[in-house]
This record gives sequence, C-alpha cells and structure tokens, in this order.
Amino acid sequence: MDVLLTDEEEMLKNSAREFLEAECSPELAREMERDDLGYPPQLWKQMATLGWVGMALPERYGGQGLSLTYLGLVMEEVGRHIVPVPLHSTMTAALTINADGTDEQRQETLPKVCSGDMVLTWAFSEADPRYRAESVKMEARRDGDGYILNGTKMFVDNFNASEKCLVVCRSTHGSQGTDGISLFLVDTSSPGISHELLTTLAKDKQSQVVFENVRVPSSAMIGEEGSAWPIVEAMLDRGTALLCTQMTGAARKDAEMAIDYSKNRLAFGRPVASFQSIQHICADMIMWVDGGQLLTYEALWRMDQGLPASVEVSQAKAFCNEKCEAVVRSSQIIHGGIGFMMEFNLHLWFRRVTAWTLRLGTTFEHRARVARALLDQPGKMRLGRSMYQTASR
Amino acid sequence: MDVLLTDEEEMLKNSAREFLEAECSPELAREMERDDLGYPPQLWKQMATLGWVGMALPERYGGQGLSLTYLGLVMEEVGRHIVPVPLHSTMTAALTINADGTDEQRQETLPKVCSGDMVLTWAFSEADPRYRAESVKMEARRDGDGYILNGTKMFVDNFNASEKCLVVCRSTHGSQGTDGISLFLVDTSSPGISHELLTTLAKDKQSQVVFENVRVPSSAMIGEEGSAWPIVEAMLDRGTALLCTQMTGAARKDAEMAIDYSKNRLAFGRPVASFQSIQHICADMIMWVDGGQLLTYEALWRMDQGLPASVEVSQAKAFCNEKCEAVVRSSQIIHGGIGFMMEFNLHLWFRRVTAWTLRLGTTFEHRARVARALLDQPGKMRLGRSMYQTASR
Amino acid sequence: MDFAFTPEQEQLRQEVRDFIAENVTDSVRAEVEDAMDEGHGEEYMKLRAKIAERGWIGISFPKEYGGQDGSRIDQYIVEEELARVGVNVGLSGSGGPAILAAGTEEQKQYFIPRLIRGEVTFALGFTEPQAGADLAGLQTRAVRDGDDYIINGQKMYTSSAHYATHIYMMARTDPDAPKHKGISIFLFPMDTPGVTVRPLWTIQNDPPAPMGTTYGMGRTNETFFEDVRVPASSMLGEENMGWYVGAMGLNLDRVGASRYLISVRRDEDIVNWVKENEFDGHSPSEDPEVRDRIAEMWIEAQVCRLMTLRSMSIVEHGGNFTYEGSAEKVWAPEHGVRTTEGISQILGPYAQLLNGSIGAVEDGVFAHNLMGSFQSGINHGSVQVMRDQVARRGLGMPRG
Amino acid sequence: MDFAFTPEQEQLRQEVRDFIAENVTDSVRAEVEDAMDEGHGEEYMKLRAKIAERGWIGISFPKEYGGQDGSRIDQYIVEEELARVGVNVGLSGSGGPAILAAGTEEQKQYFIPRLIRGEVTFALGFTEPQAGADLAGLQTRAVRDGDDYIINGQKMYTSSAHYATHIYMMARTDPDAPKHKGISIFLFPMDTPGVTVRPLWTIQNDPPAPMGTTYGMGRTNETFFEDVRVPASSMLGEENMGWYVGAMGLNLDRVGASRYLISVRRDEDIVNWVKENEFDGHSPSEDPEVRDRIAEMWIEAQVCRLMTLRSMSIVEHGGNFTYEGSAEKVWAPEHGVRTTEGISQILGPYAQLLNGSIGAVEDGVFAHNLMGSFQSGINHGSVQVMRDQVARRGLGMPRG
Repeated sequence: MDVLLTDEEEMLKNSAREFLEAECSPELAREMERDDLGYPPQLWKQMATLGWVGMALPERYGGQGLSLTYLGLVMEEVGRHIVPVPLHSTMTAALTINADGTDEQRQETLPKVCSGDMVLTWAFSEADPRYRAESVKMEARRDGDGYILNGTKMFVDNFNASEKCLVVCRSTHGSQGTDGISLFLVDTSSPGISHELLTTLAKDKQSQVVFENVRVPSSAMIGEEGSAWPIVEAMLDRGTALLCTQMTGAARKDAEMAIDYSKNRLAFGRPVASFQSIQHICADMIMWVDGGQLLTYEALWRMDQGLPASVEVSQAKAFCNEKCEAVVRSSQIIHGGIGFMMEFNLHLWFRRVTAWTLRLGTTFEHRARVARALLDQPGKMRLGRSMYQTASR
Repeated sequence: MDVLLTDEEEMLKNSAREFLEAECSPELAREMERDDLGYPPQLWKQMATLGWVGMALPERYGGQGLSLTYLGLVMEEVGRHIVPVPLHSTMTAALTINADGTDEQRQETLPKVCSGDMVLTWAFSEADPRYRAESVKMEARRDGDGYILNGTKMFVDNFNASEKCLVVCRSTHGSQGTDGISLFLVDTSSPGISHELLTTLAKDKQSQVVFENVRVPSSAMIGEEGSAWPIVEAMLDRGTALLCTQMTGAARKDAEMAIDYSKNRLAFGRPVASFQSIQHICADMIMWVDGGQLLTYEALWRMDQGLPASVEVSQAKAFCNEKCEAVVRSSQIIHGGIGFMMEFNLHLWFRRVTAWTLRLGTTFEHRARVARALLDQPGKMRLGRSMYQTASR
Repeated sequence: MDFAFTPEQEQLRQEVRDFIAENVTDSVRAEVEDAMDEGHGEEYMKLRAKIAERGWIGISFPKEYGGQDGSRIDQYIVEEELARVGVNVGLSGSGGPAILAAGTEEQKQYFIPRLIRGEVTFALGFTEPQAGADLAGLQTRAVRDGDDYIINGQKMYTSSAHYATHIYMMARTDPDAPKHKGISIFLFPMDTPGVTVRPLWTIQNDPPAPMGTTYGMGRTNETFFEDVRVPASSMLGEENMGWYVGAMGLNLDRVGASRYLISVRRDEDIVNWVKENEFDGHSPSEDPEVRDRIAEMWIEAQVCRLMTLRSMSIVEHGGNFTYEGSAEKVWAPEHGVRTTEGISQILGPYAQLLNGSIGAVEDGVFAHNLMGSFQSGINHGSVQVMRDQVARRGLGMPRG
Repeated sequence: MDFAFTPEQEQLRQEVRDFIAENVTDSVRAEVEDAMDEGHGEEYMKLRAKIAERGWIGISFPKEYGGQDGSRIDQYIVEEELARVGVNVGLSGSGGPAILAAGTEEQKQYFIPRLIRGEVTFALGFTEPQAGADLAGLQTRAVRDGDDYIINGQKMYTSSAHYATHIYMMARTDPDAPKHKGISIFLFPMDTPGVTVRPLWTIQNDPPAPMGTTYGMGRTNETFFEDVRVPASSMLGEENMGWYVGAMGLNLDRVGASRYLISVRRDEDIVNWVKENEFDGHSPSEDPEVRDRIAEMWIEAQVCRLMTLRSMSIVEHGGNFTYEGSAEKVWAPEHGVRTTEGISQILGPYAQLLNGSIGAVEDGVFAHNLMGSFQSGINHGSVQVMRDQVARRGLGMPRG
C-alpha cells in the first residue's frame, strides 16, 4: 500500500510536463479551437515518437507495453496543458481494439496508432444521452456476410479527424437493454456516413454522425454478435477513468493559477492571498483536486491489476464532476472580471473542465452505479475492501 | 406585498418575547427534560390566560379568533425560548377539530383548550415513518354504532399529558393509499390503550401508543368515514408550518448566541468574531434563518387566506430541515468544546432543533412533494405565481 | 405581512403582459438579440418610448422629474415582466437612484427625465485595473483647474461605454486623504474630448449569448481618460464624498427585479424545459434524483424571491438596509451558480452545446449560463465582500 | 503507486480478525461499553495484554523500546481492525510519537514500553478555559525552583484524566517570550500532590453513548494544578520549545486509523443497516434520492480513506507532511458531519431515538453520532485552523 508515485512514475510525469510546457502553449489551444482539423498533426506525431500514444499498447504493435496508470499520468499532463490532441478518443478506441479485437483488427490499427498515423474515435451516445444500453437504438442489420448500419450518433469526439470509429449498435432487432449489443470498427469514410460538427463549450470537435445504410463487413465486428455489452462497458470505463485524469490535471493547474494570482494581486492594501476567505477557498480547491486524483489513481491501478473497477471509475467521475467544476469556478471567482475576458487564458481551462464534467456520465448516473454496487448485492460492505469480493461471496 | 411584520404583529412578537424571557429560563427546559409530565402546568395556564393557546381558535370557544400567522409568531418565540409546553401538539389537534370537527367535538374540546385545561395530541406515524397515507395501517373496524381500533402508533407527542388524541386510521379493510382513511378523536384513557415513552434526542415526551381493541363511538369521527385524508393532510401541513416557526425561532437564538460568544471570546489575541472565516459562517447562519423564516411566513399567510399551501409548507420544511440544522451545528462549532458540555446551555437548542428536523417529514419527502407540484401538472411554472393556479388552468 | 400583490398591482401586471404580447414582436426580439451588447436599435428605442409613455419607467421616481411618485413594488412588477422577455428598462444600475439622492437640482432636472425617456444612458466607471473588489483603491485622478477638473486614468469593465451617452465615474480628488475620503463622482458625456473606449470581449462573445441568457455579457470595455476636462458642475454630491454617494447608489442597485431574475430565471427555464421535452422518449423529470435536485433549486429560488421582496418592502417603508441588500447579493448569485451546475448535470452532454449547434437545448441558453453565472457573484461587489458586510453591518462583528 | 496491501499484510489482517473473533467476547464488549468513559476494566486489560504479547501495539516503534521496528501500514491494519470493534489500542494520541521524537533516553526507556504494555496512559493537557483553538495562548505557569518546577493553572477537556496514570501537559515557562516561544511540556504522574480532577459531563453522557458510536465521549474533565512540584527531568524536549514538540506530536496524532474510522464508520453502518432492515416493509434503500445521497457519502468516505493512506504512505517513506495531515483533518470531520446529517434524513424520526428506547435504530448509535459528530471538527485543531494551515503551509499563502 503506497499511494504515492514511484520514482519512475514521477519521472514520466515530469518529462511529460517539461515537454508540454515547452511545446504546448495556451495559444496553441486557442488556435486549434478555430482550426478545422482541431489538432496539430506535428505535435501529435511528436507525442507518438515520444511513445505516449503507444504507452499502454503492446510492444509488438510499436507500443511501450506499459500500464494504463502510466498513460493516465501522461494524460493528466495533457489535461494540465489543455493539449489539443485526439489522445482521449484514440486511446479509448485503441485500448478496446487491443483488449477485445481480433488479431487482424489490431494489426490494421494499432501500429498506425502507435506511430501517430491513425486517429481513432468511438460512438456510443444517441439522442438519449444516458450511458446505458437502453440508449443504444442504432441498428445493425445482418445482410449477407456483412451488416447494414442505420442511425444517428451524437457527441462523437474528433470524428472529423478519425480514420476509424468504434460504433455501438443494436444488432438484434427488438432486443432490450444489454442484450443484442454489437460493436463495429467502421471506416469513417464509408459510404452512407455523414457528420456535422457541434458547437461546444470547449470548442472541441464533436460531431453528430448519421449512418444511412452503411455497409460493414463481418470482419469489422469486435466481440460476438449481440454480446458486446461487457466490451462496451469496459471501453466506457477506461474512457471515463482517462477523462478523470485530464480533469484533475487541468483543475490542478487552474487552482495553481488562482493561488498565484491571489499572491500577486493586491486588494485593500494587501495580497488577496492573505484574506482568510480566499485562503480557505484555495485550501478547498487543492483538497478537491487531491481527492479526485486519488480516486482516479485507484481506478486506474485496479484496471492495471485486471481487477473489476467499474465502481472505482464511477466514484472518481462523480467526484470529479462536482469538485473539478467547483475548482475551476472558484478560480474564475478569485480572478474576478479578468478571468471572463476572452484575451485572458484562464477560461481555456474553465471551459474545458466544465465540458468534461458533462461527458461520459453525469454525477447522478455514476452515483446510481455506485449505489447499485453498495445496496443491491448481498453482504456487508466495508470501505477499502472490494465491493466485488462481497458480491461473489 | 409587504413581507415585513406589521406594527401589530411586531408588538405581539415582542410581548411574547418579553414574557418568555422572564418566565422561561433554560433551567426550566432542563427541569422538564427530567419531569414525568414534561411541562409546567402553571406556565401553560399562564400562556392560556395570555390568550396564546386560543390565539387562532374562535372567540366563541374562548379563543382570540386571530390568524395562524399570529399563532406562528408566538410559536417562533416559544421556539426561541425552547419553552417546554405542549403547544405544538395541542394546536395541531385543536386547529383540526376546529376546522373539520362537529360542533359537539368543538364544544367538548376547544373551550378547555383555550382555558389551558386540556392538552391534546395527534397520532399519525406507525412503523413506516413516511408521511404518506400508505404508512397508515392502523385498523378501525366498524362495530355496531362505533369502531374498534387496533394498531400501534409511534412518535406521539405528549401523549402522556394529553386528554384526547386525534388518531389516523384505515377504516376500510384492504383499502390502499389515501382511500379508506378515517380520523377519530379518542380519549387517551380509553380501555385498551397503553403507551410507553421513547427516549429522544430532545428529551421531549414522545410515546409509542398501542391500541388493542379500543372502542370509540361513531361520534368520535372527524370528517366522513374513509374520506378523511384531506383533513389529515391539512392537519400535517399546519403542524409542519408551526414546527417551522419553532425551528426558525430556536435557530435564530442559537445563531445569536454564537455571534455573541464570538465577540467576547478571544483567540490569537483578538476576538473570534474578527476572523473572516467566523464572520462568513455567522453571515450564512443569519441568512439561513432569514430564508427559513420568510418561507414559513409565506406558508402561514397562504393558509390564513384560505389558499392552498401544501407546496409552501414543504418548501419551508425542506429548507428548515437542512439550514436550521446547519445553523445549530455551526453554533456548536463556534462555541468549541464548551457547547458540548452538559452544564452549558447551548445544547438545549442544538438537540431540539436537530430533533425537529427529523419530524413531520424528511427533506427528501418534502422535496418530492414540491417536485410533484412542479413537474407533474401541466402548464408553465413561474416563481411567485401560485403553482395551484397553474394546476387548475 | 401580506404576500399578495393588490388587485391594482395584479391589474398592472396584466397590462404589462398585454403590452408585451402586443408590442414585443419578433422583430423587436430579433433586434434586441442581435444587439445585446451593441446598444439599442431603432425598434427597441420605439418600444422603450412606448413603455415610457405609459409611465412605466421610474414609477417610484418623483413626478417632478418625470416619474410617477409611485410604489417601488409597482416598479418591480413592470421591471420583472419586461426583464423576463429580455427588455431591461429598470433604473437600478442606471445611476438614477444616486442622482436623485445626491444630485443638485440642476442635475436632477437634467438627468432623471432623460434617463426615464431613454435619452441618457450611463456607462458605469468604478473598477480599475488595480482596483477590483477593493473599489476604493482606485487611482484615476481628477485635479481642479479653475472651474473645471482634469481627469486622467483608466476604468475597466465599463460595460455600455460603447453606446452610452454619459459616464458615471469615480475619481480621486484628494490623493492625501485616507482612501475612502478622497474620492468624487463625475457625470459627463462620453464624447468629451480625451475619452477613449477599447472593447474587451468576453467568453460569451463567441458565439454571442442568445436572448434569454440570464448572464450573457459578450462585450465590455476599458475606458481611458486623457486630460479630460469637465466642468465642476459635473460632480455628483460633495467633493471627496463620492465613496459614500457611490456606496449608497450601489446598495440601491443591488436590489430589484432584474438582479433577482438573473439568478432565478434559469430555475423556471429548466423546470419548464424538462416538463415539455425529452431525449428520445426519456425526460429527466422522471428521475427521482433529478426531481429532488430541481425541488432543492426551486426552494432556494423562492428564498431569492422572498429576499428581494424583503428589500422592496424595506424601501417601500422608507427604511434603510442594514444587511438585507448584501444578503440578497450573496444568496442570489450563489444560488444561480448552484442551479446552473445542477442543470448541467441534468442535461449531461447536451449542456455543452452552444447556440447554433445541432442538438442545442433552448438554443444554448443553459450552456451560456453555465459559462457566465459565476460572474454575478463578482459584479457589483463580490460575495466575499457582501458576506463581510452582512457580518459587520448586520451582526456588528468587528474588523479583523 | 500500489493500492494493494501485501499478502503478508492481508495475512496480518486476517490474524487480527481471527484474534478478535476469539478474544473480543461478549463479556469484553460489555465491559468496554460500560466503561467507555471510565478507564478500563480487568477483562479489557487482559485483552490488551494479549494484543501486546503478539507485538501488535506500536508495531512501527523501535524494538529497543518494545516495538517491532515494523511498518506504519502494518500498525494501521491492526489499529483499524481493533478500532472497528471498539478496542482502541493505537498509540496516536498516546503521547508516544512525541516522546520518541523528543524525549531523553531515560524518558523513552521508561515511557514507550509502558505505553505499549498499557501500564502508562497519558491524559492530554493542552486546552485551557481561555485558550481553545489558539492553544498557544495558554496561561498555566511552570516556575523553576531548584531542580524542580512548580506548576499552577488549569486545563480543560483532559479526557482521560480520571483514569490516566500520567499527564502530558503544556505550561508556560517563559512568560516574557513571544507566546509560542515560552512553552514547555511536562510528563508526570496524575497522583502528584496538587493535581485535582473535576468531571465535565457531556451531552453524550445521558444516556451514555453505546459502543459503536464513533464520536461518543460522555465524560471529560477539568484538571487543576495547585503548586504541583515536578522534577526538571519531567520536561519533554528543551525548555521553551514545547510548542514545537507538541505541534509535531499533534501532527502525527492527526493521522491514523482511529481518526479516519471516527468519520467513516457511520457510512458503512448506514449502508449495511438499510440493506438489512426496513420499516414495515419499506427500506430507504429503495428510494433513488436516498441511494444518490448514500453513494455521495460513500465516495466522500473513500476520499477520507485515501487521504489517510496518503499520510501513511508519506510516513512510511520517512517524509514529512506539508499540508496532507491538515487536509485529512479538514476532510474527514466535515465528511462525518455531512454523513450524520444525511443519515438523519434517511432515518427520519427514528434518528432521534437514543439507546434504550423502543424503536432505536442500532441501539441509538446514529442518534448519538448526530449529537457528537461536529466535535471531531473541533478537537485536535479546528477545521478552520486546519484550512489556514493547508493554505499557508501547503500553498504558501501569506498571513493576513
């Protein structure tokens, strides 16, 4: 039991920080908000060369074969520097292909991902934004040796820049809930696909994607027909945990900016930082980030151990949703009017963290998931002892 | 539109405060915690003589024929001075008898209530503590020209001191929900009734009351057989609104004690009151009490106008449950260790306000009621416009 | 106490509603929306004139200056109804209350009727780059020169400076006095030589917040004063007493319908939205956790409403606030933040969609509120300073 | 990072659990419950001796003083398991860590093994009637007289003074020095002539809080010192350096299993209670609002757990806290309050029933916690002072 980073972990984090400090300025983030592609391919390539894109992918595909935790530490820094790269969507998809895809699918994608030559994404949400199987209505109809996809996906990250997209469908007509869910690896350039960019708070690149009689071969299926829900849930869990690392990374930087600002700004003849009310807000900010970070680390660590981690992921996201938002809002408040001005950089963090609190599950949804684990299985619950163990007893 | 007290209202409140300041010390509250009866009959009689017990009861029964608001102002002071008298239970029952009882029932009870010669109570809760009709399982079985009651009531206030008790029963065997509810005015000394005192946080006198084949005449029924739910709901609403007045009255006094204490206590060489963190806690305390008081006043005022007020009552109670508790807890924290000591008086308020937050509906229950009014009826909602008007359109 | 409006007041409210139905046409609304940060167009000015004609602007102001000698509550009713449709004709924040209280007869005669008629609009010049929460730390100087003052300095967040006719600003007239005691207020035309306005764009400018956004300021300004010569008669109140004049004005400015609506309109919006809408067959209003949260927000909004009405009642009685105005100014903005954040978790990913986007809820109003709501806890006195005031003025707690 | 306990640690935990199953018998539990505020009975002392025999007390203390030179995490495991059944054998709060860090060889030799064996128990004498949150404002005097000191003064909230063998107290040895620099710590037997103990009963004394109450102090004491003569060798650390020795001791004292369990055991209790119980056929665990609240509390409790483990990890690495101990001491008590208040609204009227009452839930444990939980935000440093420390030590923010 040691919740502190090892020297090696610390070193990785520091090297990521140094690189991004030098290579990714807030101006780059601003520029990419206006950019059509939404990310600078050269920086992406550099990050691939540094081994970050392939960090948690196997060495045989050109990756580093390291843990999700390592990737999480890098993504914390990516969040800290609000780096405009499609790392989150690519990793969420790539890790799923690696975990549950066929050898062929892996060969086709992972080497290119590791080398920075392929951006990926995934599509789950439709009109009903809840992260539950019931929300998936998109149809995959068997047709000869392939499937025909019809439906509309919402909030698809970086679809515009992605070569392939994991698409969650309902392949059994009339099926309910988690039954009948299938997952496909789809070329984004397939005939019948159209997409339109959404205008978002974070000014990132999310799309509504319409699938109209899109034909995919059977070989595009990940997992077994109609039984892909566990694969999808694992994908969402990894994506959520990785998003939490970005949230805590960005929120910590935002808190630090507020603390610095308060030390340098005078009010009533003394530094703003010397007011007890400001001190207490700042103390809370740091404790909130710390809490979110510890919860996130535990979730990542469990995944790395191959242990069930859904509850830990939901704990982290529910907490980060509320507390990281509280951090960035408090930072805005400490900065006063200036933080609201377009030309000042603070809002770049505020808008991103806020947007991230809205994705991959609301606070209510994640708490409901925790409550199910706590209350709907037999056995006494105890903090610090796995809730899954209890379930299996 | 004038949310401030009129001169007359102000005067009534001040005279109640002056009297209670003189006649009811914390020592009396302490003494009554240990007393078998739980209240000092002489003080009760005095309060009747002053017209407070009959404040909102008709003049023809010896009351003052004034509004519920007036009674509420007196009860705010009763709360402020944590006066150990059975005013709340007596009023909750008496106002119901007055509103919905027969002339005979009124004659039998109200004159004695007004003169201070009869204490009343009411019994709703059973094992399931939720304030909904479904929780009422106590049976009233028709038998000749009367009824036989069987069941167990919980949390009955001042049963030990009451001459009569309003008992909520289910008179139609097998009925569900709000159907089949009847209300009876029962002599507490009727054969078959036994009760046992509960040990409560507030050290007040609440009982578990067991009814074993208790026979009551038909003339004891209030309202019509099986249709008393609206009467019961109105009784609970009045009781809840009046409890809120006690809560805000007691919480305000508690806040004032904390503010005074902080001004006189030194820490780090200056008054505790000069620390910004303490100032902000105190500012919050006062705003919380103000908010609860305004909500409560609006609920009382609406009742006095004969307007529907269930939503306003629930608004007040949900808010007071959380915020009055926050006030008394904050006061304890500002006092530090001393407020925890038996010999110091502060806890007398802390324990009572805390206990009141647990009675007559939880925060969850009251919010669910507000949500029903907001969300389950058609029409656009607008703050400050009656939600009932919307409903009837 | 009496929580009802009088039948006359209810009738007034109905008249205003009828007026709105008739006059606030789609073309007016479109103009207001387009010009939210750009001053007012022709249609708007015509509408405003019609409202003024009915005597609905500045109802509680004296007749001799163009008001109605009417009730503050009546005024509140009119302001509330109009603010709800995005037409802000309230005179809180206008400079009017302070001029009425501290102005010379000449100033009152000149400004009040014109404020009421909409011919004069003040930009407010308080904040400076180095003086935010601590307004009294301002450094802009005004130096007496014969019958004039020469003003030099800079103001931040002079929101309407790009279309205002006049400025209402504070400058230091005695640099040697303690900081609160050397400040004066000046009122003068924006086109006075030496005044320059530079735009400051906010995060709500891209895209501009849609109408119905309760905190949606897309543009504000910096205003620079370079040897600006104004006559001594431009001064409001006595020399060096500007802090107290301004504080009084701000105090009056903190209460009123529009400030309250900033913080609570979104409560109504979300309630009405979830009742009438769904996401592919599922409405969040079916979820008990959401219902619990909505009820919690609604109850808080009622407290905001009642605190506002308390302030109105105090004004109507001719009384002064001790802490009530400050309390309103803590409670409402903090509630507004809790509500926008609550709503965001009710709408989930839809809450990130701005106006113009496919899928945007209420054309992005909730998303813009989410970006802007924290601002109302900063403007016109931060909630921290307001809490200090509740504690010190209201509860008599000593300075640290 | 590594969030798992080692197999050896898991085994240790199992051994402790087995030990508890075998040895914490009903009669021991009954004795502990009866004597919660009354020191310890015969059965308890026998149990304690057995635990000490296994080497489970003071595991991380040096072998030469009776410890095991073991891991702080191992110690945490043992303390956690035992604290959960109401047996508190942890040495945080014992005076041990401070003696180990600052004591003379003689003091270490004498006290540490006896603390471990349970032969010495210290009452802690810090707070005074006029010095609460501001501990350093203490007025009790110790005046040098030859080889002795003469102590006069009064201490408040000396909780175990009625059964402790010794007292660990602070007194002012240099009244002319700045207040933090004239304080020394003394350790001496409670039966030293001139020491008098007067009981202070708390609101949890009537009825006494049942076992399982996580904040359930029914009795504490005032302790008076009248010309108490103690040898100079009673002093811990250097003369006038007592503040720093004490602060370090307190800092170590703020972390550990028992403090964490005070704040989170009720989370487990309510989860397990609502799962296994119902009120006439209805369990609150069916209500989505309640489920949402319980999950919220549980997640917060996890943060308390992880912050505690962070402190343990830092200690294990031989590091020092900057703000982490203070953070734990803000987070856990405030969570404890939110949880008890949340639980009270889940249990409704049942939450008011104390032990012995018909209908009492878990024999009144929740009701007692509701009365007592706020206390853990005051003792050993208030959450306000702790936040000051996070801001100043952790974030480098300047004093006001």
